[in-house]
Amino acid sequence: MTGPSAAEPQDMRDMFRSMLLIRRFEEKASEEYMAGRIGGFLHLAIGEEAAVVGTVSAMRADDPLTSTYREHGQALARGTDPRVVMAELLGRSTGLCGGRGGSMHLMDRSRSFYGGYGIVGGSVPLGLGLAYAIRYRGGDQVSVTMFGDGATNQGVVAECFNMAGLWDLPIVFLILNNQYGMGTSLEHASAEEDLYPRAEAYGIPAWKVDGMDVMAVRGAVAEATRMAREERSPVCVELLAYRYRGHSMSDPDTVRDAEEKERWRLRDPLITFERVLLGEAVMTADDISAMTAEVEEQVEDAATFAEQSPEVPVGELADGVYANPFNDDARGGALMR
Amino acid sequence: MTGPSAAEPQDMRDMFRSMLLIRRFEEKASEEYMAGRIGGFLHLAIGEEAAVVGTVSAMRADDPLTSTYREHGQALARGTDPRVVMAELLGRSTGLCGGRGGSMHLMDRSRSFYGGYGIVGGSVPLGLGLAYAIRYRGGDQVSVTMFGDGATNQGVVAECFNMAGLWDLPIVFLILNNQYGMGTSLEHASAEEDLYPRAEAYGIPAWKVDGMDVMAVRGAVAEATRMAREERSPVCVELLAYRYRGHSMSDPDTVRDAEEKERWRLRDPLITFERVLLGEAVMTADDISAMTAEVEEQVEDAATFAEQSPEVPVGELADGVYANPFNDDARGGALMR
Amino acid sequence: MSTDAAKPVAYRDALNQALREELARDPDVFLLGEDIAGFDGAFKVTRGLLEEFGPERVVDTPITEAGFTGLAIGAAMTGLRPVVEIMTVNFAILAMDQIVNNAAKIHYMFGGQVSVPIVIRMPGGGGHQLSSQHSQTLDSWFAHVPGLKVVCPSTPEDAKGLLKTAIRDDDPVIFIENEGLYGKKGPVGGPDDLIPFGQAVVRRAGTHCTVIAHSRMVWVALQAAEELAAQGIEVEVIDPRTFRPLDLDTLAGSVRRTGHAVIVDEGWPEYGISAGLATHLYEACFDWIDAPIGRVNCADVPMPYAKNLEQAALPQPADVVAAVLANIGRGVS
Amino acid sequence: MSTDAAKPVAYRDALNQALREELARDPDVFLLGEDIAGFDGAFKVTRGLLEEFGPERVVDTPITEAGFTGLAIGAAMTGLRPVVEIMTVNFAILAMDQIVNNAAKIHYMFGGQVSVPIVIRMPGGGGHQLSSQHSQTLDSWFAHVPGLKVVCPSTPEDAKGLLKTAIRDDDPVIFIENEGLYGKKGPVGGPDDLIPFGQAVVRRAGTHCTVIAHSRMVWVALQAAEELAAQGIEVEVIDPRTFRPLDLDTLAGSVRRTGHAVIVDEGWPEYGISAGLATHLYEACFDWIDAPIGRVNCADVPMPYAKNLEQAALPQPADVVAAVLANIGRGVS
Ligand SMILES: Cc1ncc(C[n+]2csc(CCOP(=O)(O)OP(=O)(O)O)c2C)c(N)n1
Ligand SMILES: Cc1ncc(C[n+]2csc(CCOP(=O)(O)OP(=O)(O)O)c2C)c(N)n1
Ligand SMILES: [Mg+2]
Ligand SMILES: [Mg+2]
Repeated sequence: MTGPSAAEPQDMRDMFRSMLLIRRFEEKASEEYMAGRIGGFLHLAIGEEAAVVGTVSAMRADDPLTSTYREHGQALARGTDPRVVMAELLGRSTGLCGGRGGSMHLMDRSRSFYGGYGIVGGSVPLGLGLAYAIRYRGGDQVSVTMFGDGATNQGVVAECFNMAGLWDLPIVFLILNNQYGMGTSLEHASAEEDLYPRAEAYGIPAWKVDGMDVMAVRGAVAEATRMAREERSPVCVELLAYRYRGHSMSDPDTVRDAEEKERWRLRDPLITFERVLLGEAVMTADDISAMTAEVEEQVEDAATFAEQSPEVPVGELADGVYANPFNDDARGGALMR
Repeated sequence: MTGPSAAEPQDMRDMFRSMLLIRRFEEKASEEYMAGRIGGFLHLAIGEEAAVVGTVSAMRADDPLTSTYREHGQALARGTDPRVVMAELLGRSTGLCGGRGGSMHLMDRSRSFYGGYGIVGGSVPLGLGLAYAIRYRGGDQVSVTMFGDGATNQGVVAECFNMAGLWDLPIVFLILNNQYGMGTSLEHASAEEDLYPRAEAYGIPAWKVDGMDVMAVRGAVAEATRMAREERSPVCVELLAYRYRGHSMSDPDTVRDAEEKERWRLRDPLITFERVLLGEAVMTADDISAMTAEVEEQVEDAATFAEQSPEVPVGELADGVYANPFNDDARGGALMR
Repeated sequence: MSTDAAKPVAYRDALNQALREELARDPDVFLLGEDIAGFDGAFKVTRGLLEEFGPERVVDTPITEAGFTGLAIGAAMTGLRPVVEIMTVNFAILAMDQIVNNAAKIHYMFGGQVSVPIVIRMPGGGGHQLSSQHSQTLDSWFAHVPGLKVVCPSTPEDAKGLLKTAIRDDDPVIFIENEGLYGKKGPVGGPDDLIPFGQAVVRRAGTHCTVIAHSRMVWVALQAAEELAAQGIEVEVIDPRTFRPLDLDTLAGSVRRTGHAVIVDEGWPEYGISAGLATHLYEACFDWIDAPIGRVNCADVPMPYAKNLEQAALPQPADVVAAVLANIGRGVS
Repeated sequence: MSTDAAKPVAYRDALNQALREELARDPDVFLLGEDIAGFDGAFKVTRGLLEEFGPERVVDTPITEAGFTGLAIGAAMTGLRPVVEIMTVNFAILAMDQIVNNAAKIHYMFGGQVSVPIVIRMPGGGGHQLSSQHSQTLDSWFAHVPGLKVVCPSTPEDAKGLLKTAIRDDDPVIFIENEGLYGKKGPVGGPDDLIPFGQAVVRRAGTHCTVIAHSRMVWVALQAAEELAAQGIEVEVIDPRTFRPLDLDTLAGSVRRTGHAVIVDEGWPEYGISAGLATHLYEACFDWIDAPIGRVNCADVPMPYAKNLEQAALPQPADVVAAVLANIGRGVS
């Protein structure tokens, strides 16, 4: 295989680094949250690094990506500086979105990462619109939109399957099936265990992949983006995965049973991929230690940067509501109280 | 076959009468509309009588039915007096809904016809709720909800497929595929020509039937309601049909091509069923003439009744907004201007 | 101004001109909606545009308001300028999540990295016996939400000039037409006549009372003004045209002069446009007004089907006349 | 009143009591929503109810707000009394079509043949750094619509008593809680203590100015009242509790006595609750009020994430103090 899916040793090392960075970054974010420096919801993707990194590694840098609120990994995998991601989580003026978005709403347009969104299912039509724009402009990019098993039950996702199939839009629907939507299991929310056939009903090629195996994910997404790019067909890939933490930091995660969690822990994507790297002699144990140390330092630096960054000036509250602003209120424009 | 689908000669005569009544009633309604006595939208189901009557004839009288705005036929087939239906179309106080609903919003709760609704797709969850209520109460009725090919693209319909499959609700989803949503053909609106596989993706048994053949419709709906009633499984049946008039009276119907219309005219469900009745000697030509005359008289009587009915007193405008009303406004309660 | 400007043009055709001109001017503009291409639109606003610009730029969608509105928002994030037609505001309720949670928020919540230069056109209003699910006026729902711009043209000239401005604006614009206005004729501007947002216009000058009305209600107010003039009462009819931004100065200026105000609004009376405007005027003109501001609204009921009930529910010129007379302290003559 | 009535109970538990009691009382009552059964609800309002009443009466739904709200409306048409939990008002936008086009219309448009005895519970409000898609207060959208009843409890007692009334009411009731109130403790009534709709309550008596606040803003207003009292200013804090129906008499009665009013509303300022209330008060108390009614609202912006910005956007006691002082003509001390 050639193209982005052919994994050279260097690609594999980069992927591992990316997974490590996500893991360590989110562990650090969790500490920052416990320390009260991060507010709101903090949704960790720990356990889902293979799904995220496998996907991003198979995309072209100019392929637009959209995601849910569980998207720190997407930003990091796309190459956004961990400093500005962490600063956003802390709501600082140096943050990726100037402190307006927070954990759920990261966007790095310069890297074609078109954002994380908080309404379940609500980002999928945006991803479709990015695909629409590609076709409209005659580009050869592919829009990749990631969403959860729970989101797949939102009607708007079915609407998007239909439009994608109808208009042959260059989009990959990536269902990150971690088997739970908050505390509700797939089995309690979905009529069928397999979700990808929902896309097939609209003539969209679709299949399911082990989302804990980064190379399998990369391979599947590479094939999916190839089909979307070259055959101008929408594609749907379901990644079966598991999150190790609760839904968000405020979820004590008492619903899922311990035995189940343990079983999936054994398939930790970092551990299994490390095994592959060692087994295929892509990295040595020393390489891994060194890389881990580097990543940890990078994360510490990001946290320090964020913590030391200034708050957003309160006077800027009403700035940026409009791209073409107006001031129509005698008592002070948009900042009317 | 026993039960409602085993068509005795008397059943067949009743079905034919019902189809005739719908046809003549709607032709008369069209005249009333042209005369300016009916306002708003008037959606005729002329051409779709087999779908409507075949469905209703296979249902038990206590099986709840829901429909779209194109629902005169459903009310008539369920046995509602044509007089009060016509009076509703004319917005009179004797109308089925007291002149509040009009053509798009007929309901006859006494016959378990739970209404026609104007928001495309919006009635399907209501039909599901009726099924939910049946199961909740331990009843053995089956909810039948009819909607169009166009409606099938609304996300909420997919949401309902999922819940029906998840909870094994006693519902029959009847897609009345007349191949157009207003001026947009199925081909321009749907990724795939077949719509019923969308339900299959949720584990719902589904199939497609000739919607111009009243006996075929009756057979399919009988089997579908049987499965829903006895096997506690949701079912989806797609009826392929055609409407002979424009989308509503205000549509000049210039989009669909004449040759196509002609082709479907040859399959006029009244003509083809008449042929069956004569061929199987269920009715003679004289019987049919006599029945036609009776139906015509019934329709004329309905129109006369409606035209002679009083208008709704304007003073009643604000009555019936709430089942448990309140009057909280110094200037006259709900009728605040 | 083009030489055609004097020729009266129907509101629907004025919109059509705006769309045609902007499609021709900017290849990033495209149209999306149910039945807008082959069928020319439910109200025939897009007539002929498919032939002229082709199916890539004038696109029929499935009946899927949330999905195609969201799609257009996504496309707009890349700088395209989709103009979405939602058949009526009643169906826009299905797209409200996309409009409010996405379109209105994206520029702000991502720190300005992208804007959403989308226009969402739709008619509101009643009067055609379409009953309760098809006759709503929900202007205030949109006007409530920061991040949106809200435009409600009442004349062909405004329909054209404001739509052109909306298409060139970089923010999401909710462009609310009225089913009762599509046939209304009047002069229109040329290809370069843009009408800025945030400028109210005086439709008729007067001194006894200010009557504020928008969209179809402007015509109801003007008819009432004629009737009042016959009684020697001269009202000033002002059309705010846009609610975000709102030209409060012009409205308040007039009310300060007349000392009296009546608001005519096709929407429901509670927590809607009329209350929002009245509050601004009370705040801006507290020491000037001589009587509580009159409000003429749709009756606070789901719209009934029967013609007589519907007419009773909707604001009529006689209601405006009565409200003005009550406001300036004279009984109904 | 039960003997437990004196024991302080958290708002979330007061709601839980109401649900438990009504589930026990009436077999037609059932609960439906995302994560309400196994997970006890996102805000733990339904804790323990699955165990007590079983999965037929406490039902976890897929994430599909439009679908399950519509389902509940359909079930309600047969006389069942579903109580739907929508996780927050931000997601209710997805169900708005079902709520407004179906629930609010069905009784009227079918000539009274069926009613829709559904309760749709949801919290609104901000203050937890959830950013713009998760911090909205859309009370006015619902209150705008005839056919709905709209209830916004501010105390555990009201939460319980009003929810019980809502469940027994035959019309669709939108029951809007507040994310910031779930932990708030207070006394609650017993199983038979229903609180009728349409009765405002005086939370604190005073003479200098009437402060009208609902939901979480009641507590902001009461805190401001404390601070003002320290300066010798006694404000009367009134909580309307329900917006449909609205107890205008109580509100207007107070304003006529004090001659001054300030409205505190967590929603946006334009075309919202504060404007709707203010307009009613101007109309009812025109000759009594001595200054334009003050309004303290959420800033007219999508809610930002950063804590300092969010706090600046939301009404704070200091804002209320300033508004009252401005209203009664004294500078900030
Ligand atoms: C429309 C909507 N409903 C409910 C929620 C609350 N909510 C946030 S995340 C979530 C679960 C989503 O599950 P899934 O799609 O599987 O994604 P995951 O969190 O597992 O990554 C829910 C119900 C929401 N944000 N939006
Ligand atoms: C949500 C919504 N969008 C658009 C419309 C306008 N509209 C009314 S009927 C119709 C076509 C529906 O087609 P289909 O579902 O196939 O039913 P048919 O009219 O063919 O019976 C449309 C677009 C509507 N009523 N509701
Ligand atoms: Mg999940
Ligand atoms: Mg159709």
